Amino acid sequence: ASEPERPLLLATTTSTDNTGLLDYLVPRFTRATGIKLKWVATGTGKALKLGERCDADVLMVHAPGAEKKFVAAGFGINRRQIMYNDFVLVGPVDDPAAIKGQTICGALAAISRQASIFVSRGDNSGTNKKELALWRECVPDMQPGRDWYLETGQGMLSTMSIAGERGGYTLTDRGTYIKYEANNNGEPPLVIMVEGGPSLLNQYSVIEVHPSRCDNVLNDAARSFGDWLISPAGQEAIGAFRLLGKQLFIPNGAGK
Amino acid sequence: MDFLISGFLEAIRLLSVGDAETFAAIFATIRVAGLSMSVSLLIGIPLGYLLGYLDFPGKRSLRMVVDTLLSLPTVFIGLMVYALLSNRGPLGEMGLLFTLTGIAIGQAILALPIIIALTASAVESLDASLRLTLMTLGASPGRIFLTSIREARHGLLTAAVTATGRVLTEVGISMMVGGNIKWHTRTITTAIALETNKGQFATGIALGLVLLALAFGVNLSLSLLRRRG
Amino acid sequence: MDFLISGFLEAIRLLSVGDAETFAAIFATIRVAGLSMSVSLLIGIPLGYLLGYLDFPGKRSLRMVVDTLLSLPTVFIGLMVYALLSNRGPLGEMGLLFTLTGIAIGQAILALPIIIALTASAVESLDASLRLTLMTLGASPGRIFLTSIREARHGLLTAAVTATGRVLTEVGISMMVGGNIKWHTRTITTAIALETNKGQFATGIALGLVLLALAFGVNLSLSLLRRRG
Amino acid sequence: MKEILRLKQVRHSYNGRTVLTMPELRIMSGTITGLAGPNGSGKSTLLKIMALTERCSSGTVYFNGSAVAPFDKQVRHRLTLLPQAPYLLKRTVSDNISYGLKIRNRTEDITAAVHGALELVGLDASFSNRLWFELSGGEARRVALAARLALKPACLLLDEPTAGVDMESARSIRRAVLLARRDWGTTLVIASHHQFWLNDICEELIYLYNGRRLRGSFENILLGPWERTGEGLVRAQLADGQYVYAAPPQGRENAAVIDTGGFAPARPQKEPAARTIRELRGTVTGIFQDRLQDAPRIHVICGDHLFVVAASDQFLRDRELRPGQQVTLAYDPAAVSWLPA
Amino acid sequence: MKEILRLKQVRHSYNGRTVLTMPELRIMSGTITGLAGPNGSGKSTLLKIMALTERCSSGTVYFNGSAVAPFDKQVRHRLTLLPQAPYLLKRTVSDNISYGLKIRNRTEDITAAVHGALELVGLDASFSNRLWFELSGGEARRVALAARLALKPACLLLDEPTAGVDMESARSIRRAVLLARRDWGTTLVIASHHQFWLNDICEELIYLYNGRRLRGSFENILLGPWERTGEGLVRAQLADGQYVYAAPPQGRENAAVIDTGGFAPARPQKEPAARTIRELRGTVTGIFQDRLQDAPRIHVICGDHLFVVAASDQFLRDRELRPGQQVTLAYDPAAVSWLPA
Ligand SMILES: Nc1ncnc2c1ncn2[C@@H]1O[C@H](COP(=O)(O)OP(=O)(O)OP(=O)(O)O)[C@@H](O)[C@H]1O
Ligand SMILES: Nc1ncnc2c1ncn2[C@@H]1O[C@H](COP(=O)(O)OP(=O)(O)OP(=O)(O)O)[C@@H](O)[C@H]1O
Ligand SMILES: [Mg+2]
Ligand SMILES: [Mg+2]
Repeated sequence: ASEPERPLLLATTTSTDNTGLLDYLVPRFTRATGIKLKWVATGTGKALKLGERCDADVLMVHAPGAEKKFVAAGFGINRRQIMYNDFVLVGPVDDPAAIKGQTICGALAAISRQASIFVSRGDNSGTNKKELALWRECVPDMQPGRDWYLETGQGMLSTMSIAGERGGYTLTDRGTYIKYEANNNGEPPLVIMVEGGPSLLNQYSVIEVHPSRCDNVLNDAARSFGDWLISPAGQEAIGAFRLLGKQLFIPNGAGK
Repeated sequence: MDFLISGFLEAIRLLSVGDAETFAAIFATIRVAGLSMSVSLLIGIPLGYLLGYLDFPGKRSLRMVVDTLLSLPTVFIGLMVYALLSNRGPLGEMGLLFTLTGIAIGQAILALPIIIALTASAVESLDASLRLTLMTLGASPGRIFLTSIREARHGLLTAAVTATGRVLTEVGISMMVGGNIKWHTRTITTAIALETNKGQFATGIALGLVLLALAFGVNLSLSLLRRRG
Repeated sequence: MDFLISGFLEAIRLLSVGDAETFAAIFATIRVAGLSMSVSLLIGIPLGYLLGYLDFPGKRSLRMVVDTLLSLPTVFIGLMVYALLSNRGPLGEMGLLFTLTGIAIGQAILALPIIIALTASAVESLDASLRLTLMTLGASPGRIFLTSIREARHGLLTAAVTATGRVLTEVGISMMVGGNIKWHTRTITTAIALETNKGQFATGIALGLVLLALAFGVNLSLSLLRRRG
Repeated sequence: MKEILRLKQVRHSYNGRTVLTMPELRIMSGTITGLAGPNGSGKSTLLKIMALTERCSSGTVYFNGSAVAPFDKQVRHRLTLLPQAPYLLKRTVSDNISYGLKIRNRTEDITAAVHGALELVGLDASFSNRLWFELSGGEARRVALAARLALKPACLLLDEPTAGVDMESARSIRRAVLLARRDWGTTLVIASHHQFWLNDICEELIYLYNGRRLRGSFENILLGPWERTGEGLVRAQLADGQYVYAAPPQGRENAAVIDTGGFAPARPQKEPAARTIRELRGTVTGIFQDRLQDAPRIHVICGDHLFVVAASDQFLRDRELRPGQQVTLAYDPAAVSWLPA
Repeated sequence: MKEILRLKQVRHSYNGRTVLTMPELRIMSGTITGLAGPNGSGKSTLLKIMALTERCSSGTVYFNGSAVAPFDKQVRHRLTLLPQAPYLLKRTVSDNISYGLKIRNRTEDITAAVHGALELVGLDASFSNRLWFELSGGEARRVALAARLALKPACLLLDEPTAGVDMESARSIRRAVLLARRDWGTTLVIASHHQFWLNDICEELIYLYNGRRLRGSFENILLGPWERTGEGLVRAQLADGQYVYAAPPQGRENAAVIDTGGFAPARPQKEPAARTIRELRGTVTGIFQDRLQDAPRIHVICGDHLFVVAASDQFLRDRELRPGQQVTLAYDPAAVSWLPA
């Protein structure tokens, strides 16, 4: 491959940036391949939009449905799964809807039945999409009431603090929750209510922006980034990443 | 450029169809900006007048402090007001977090330095003989204030318009203190930020145009006021 | 309130230790604000002067348009500049997306209405006999411009300070056009937004204080200028 | 003698109110022209139009024979006006005086020029470092005048140069004006309410009234209110109860004027006056030489109205005349003329 | 007669430069006091201190016997000043005139009060709807004066009320001032450079020079430059080459004054003049009645300097005197006095 004249540009979701994963991975990638990389961390929706408009070379996102559409529309190629973590349902310590330990569907049903406050990100992010899918699956006839179903349109941490202040439940990825816990000095107003189970998996993938649509993109380097992520070295690095001593992402690259 | 055009069409649609979410955001914006501007004008004009009118030691330094406060980042103000109003904060009892009133407090803090600095500047640019003339006509200090303000009305209007622009377009405070909660504390700017983050650029543009239309309405009314005065 | 205090301590630490990331953001902020302010002053002062000085039909409407543009939301400007600079946009070839120059273009658009409106207002509040006096002394229209600007220097300084405050504190444009890329286009405000998003409120406060310190430095230099003039 | 300034068919209005109507006006090079008339008669407006700082609503201004407009490059550096309310730049006195010189790139020896100009208006060189607000009213006015004199203009228009200026300085200004004309060939047009000062200095006097030029003398204007008398005359009462009579106006004119030459000493009572002749009693307050006409004038107060009376042969023969004395003036009401409304 | 205003040990300085030193000044109720003196002599400063719009650097101002300070409620509505450069509010003429009335809650029949005040300064009632900028210089000044007259103040201080005002209106203002004193008992202090107008109206004249009050006459000030002569005198040259002689000053004084009464007609040449007596030749330009002294004055121009000469018996005996005539004045250089520097 010819030496790229500019750094590779990655558009990614805030969670990979906020947790520090990229700060950890990117130097290793550069060391391994000699490719320099810059990233823009935004919501999944905007990251996909940047890819669609040829303003990024490669994407790292976690919204499988939207990703498939993106690829199907011809905006991207070579979508590859790289890792996952999981979602947890968190809520106030006093658990007003008494959902602790229930299945995810039971918990959501209880919340909607009792109109306990539920705080949604409402921002089309991967987490938001997951949450909406869960509601559709578990409570198909759910009518989001204006008083108990709050949409914040903000990032995960802000959404959690709003839930904390309001005494509501919310769905979050585990990584962000660990940060939240740490930010609150180990005494968080919200604690984990529901966790585990296949329906709470949070899958991250890498997608290359379609080189024939966008002649300016650095597809070779983008390909190398994806290759490295699913290579044993990359996968091992992901598995070794720790936030506050806890593992956040489970590598499952080269899966498909 | 595609999304600019579709944004424009979308703006017309949102306003003509009377889109409920949009109008909720418009009303929230008007209420919160109205509140914050009233408070900051009420406090800022007298303070700005004193800063421009009086001569006292340390005036120059005070002026510089005000000028520096023009650079208060909104997120910073948002954080401070959040710290005050949060359940764990000193004013948590009042339950103002995630309310329009809470946002207005932050916005008033944002607008205040603008009003003070521009009022002081407008008062300073008044003719030096105005004060002498009013004193000779028997005006009390309070009356001199009122009349000077009226003589400086064009400058003050500019101050108000500038501060209104600042308040209408700020995002940080509304996000942080208001929480951007749909139907409750979502203002036009937080909605724009959300839509943009979602990648809905056209809707973001549309909402931006809605905000500009709102600002135009405000300025139209102020301009009629200016014509009268 | 705890994070306010720790934020303050953190600010001192960041500045004294010479934290590399913080200083990168400070330099980015200075470069981009310097560029955008130079451009907007260079364009805005003459335009504002003409708006305040000339009498022409439609002046009032033009004034209102400028006033309305004071309410241009930063995200909106960000979107528009993005549309221009994006690889899919008309100026994509120039490769200005995710660069400081790109941000500066957007910030200049943000500052321009402020400079124009406040310059016009400062020029209007000049003594009516100034123009007559300069004409009688043989000044050309260009010279009248230069001298009027100098006579209105206090008002113009306020305009510059206000616009600088706006530019230093904006987030929307820097985020959208700059991309908040660490070491490259991360400015103090986008860093604050990021830290706040991460829940690192103390760091957010610290960076806010850093920005205020920067603004104070700018105003201190301007104030020395004001003293001289 | 060349014509330096000419106005042709000039009219000027503010918001539709016409305040100046000047079908023709010529100013000859090297002359000193006075401009007199009551407040609001259009003196300042006329000067501003001649100085090309205001564009007249209609008509043409010629400078050295060619039609000119505001900012005309030809004129800009040769003609200057001292406005009625001049503005001082927010700088030092010296900066104010040298401003025009710097514009003209006459930057050699600015200090000497500034000191010279200050001296012309009777101010000490120490004033040059004062700031604009560190001046008394009259000092500020004199600084503004100095800024014009420093330019040594070909044409200098002065709008009340002596208002608020002390007597000694008014004399300095007179000297400066005469010097400018002598040494630089400057043409001057000067508006002033200081009748003495103005008559003393100018060679021609233009009298404005309601925006129009009047010919003849104008010192004795009577404003009414007028009432009709049985004899087909109108009359206005003075403060001491006496009446001034006049033949009725043709239209709606309200202001009448008695020519300074229209008075004579009243005949001794035994000689019956012609039926038409009327008399006024008053006190002489002064006798002085009118420099412009080079003839003596007598000031007589009747009631509290001051009449200026040309000291005709008959009057001069009456050598008893001295200030404080009572006199009786005779005039013909038919000779009273009316001013355009 | 009660004392209404009193200044005691008043000094005022701007940035350390002392511009007024007034150990004692009393204004009696119901009097009209004139304030004269060259530009920068401190007239406006004195008026501003008396009007309590400026706090004097040291000393005390008493109003009706009690020490007062700016914004004193007692005084605020009873005393008013017409500043030298009054400001018109950006409203109509009527709003400007009624402003003070509204402050005082005298809101009954504002229109009549406005029209009355306009009439006092010789302006038509139609002016009341004009905007502040739709006025000529003299009209604006008269509006500002009307705004003060409308208040019917107990004490009215006027700083050059007639500057830029036409002669007819200056007479209206004189009438208005006299009426204010007669009808409202107003006490007046008036600064003016219109010597005639001022002498005509005031009962006492305070003459300021370099911030100090001078006693005696002051019309004939000579500014130098002075040079020493062999005879132990100093002399200053006039424009026509003549010299004025004086005994040398004690200190560094620069301005000398010859009393109006210090001149006599020169003796016929055959009679040798006393060794000390010097002579000046000049032209009589006028003979006037000085209202304040109620005595005649002769104006004589020597070079371009105007001397005001008290018409003593000797002068009056010389009945030949009339304007345009040459005269020779005699004076004693030892009697020339020096003004404080
Ligand atoms: N800007 C203006 N707008 C409207 N009317 C004006 C304006 N300036 C002057 N006028 C009017 O025009 C007329 C002439 O004014 P001008 O200033 O020429 O008079 P003037 O002879 O100079 O008087 P003065 O002796 O008081 O200076 C007056 O009636 C005045 O009221
Ligand atoms: N604001 C000021 N700052 C500094 N010096 C001043 C200020 N105002 C006046 N002066 C000075 O104070 C002295 C007295 O000024 P003042 O205005 O009292 O004089 P005046 O007698 O009214 O003169 P005029 O006849 O010119 O009006 C002058 O030397 C003047 O230069
Ligand atoms: Mg005039
Ligand atoms: Mg004065």
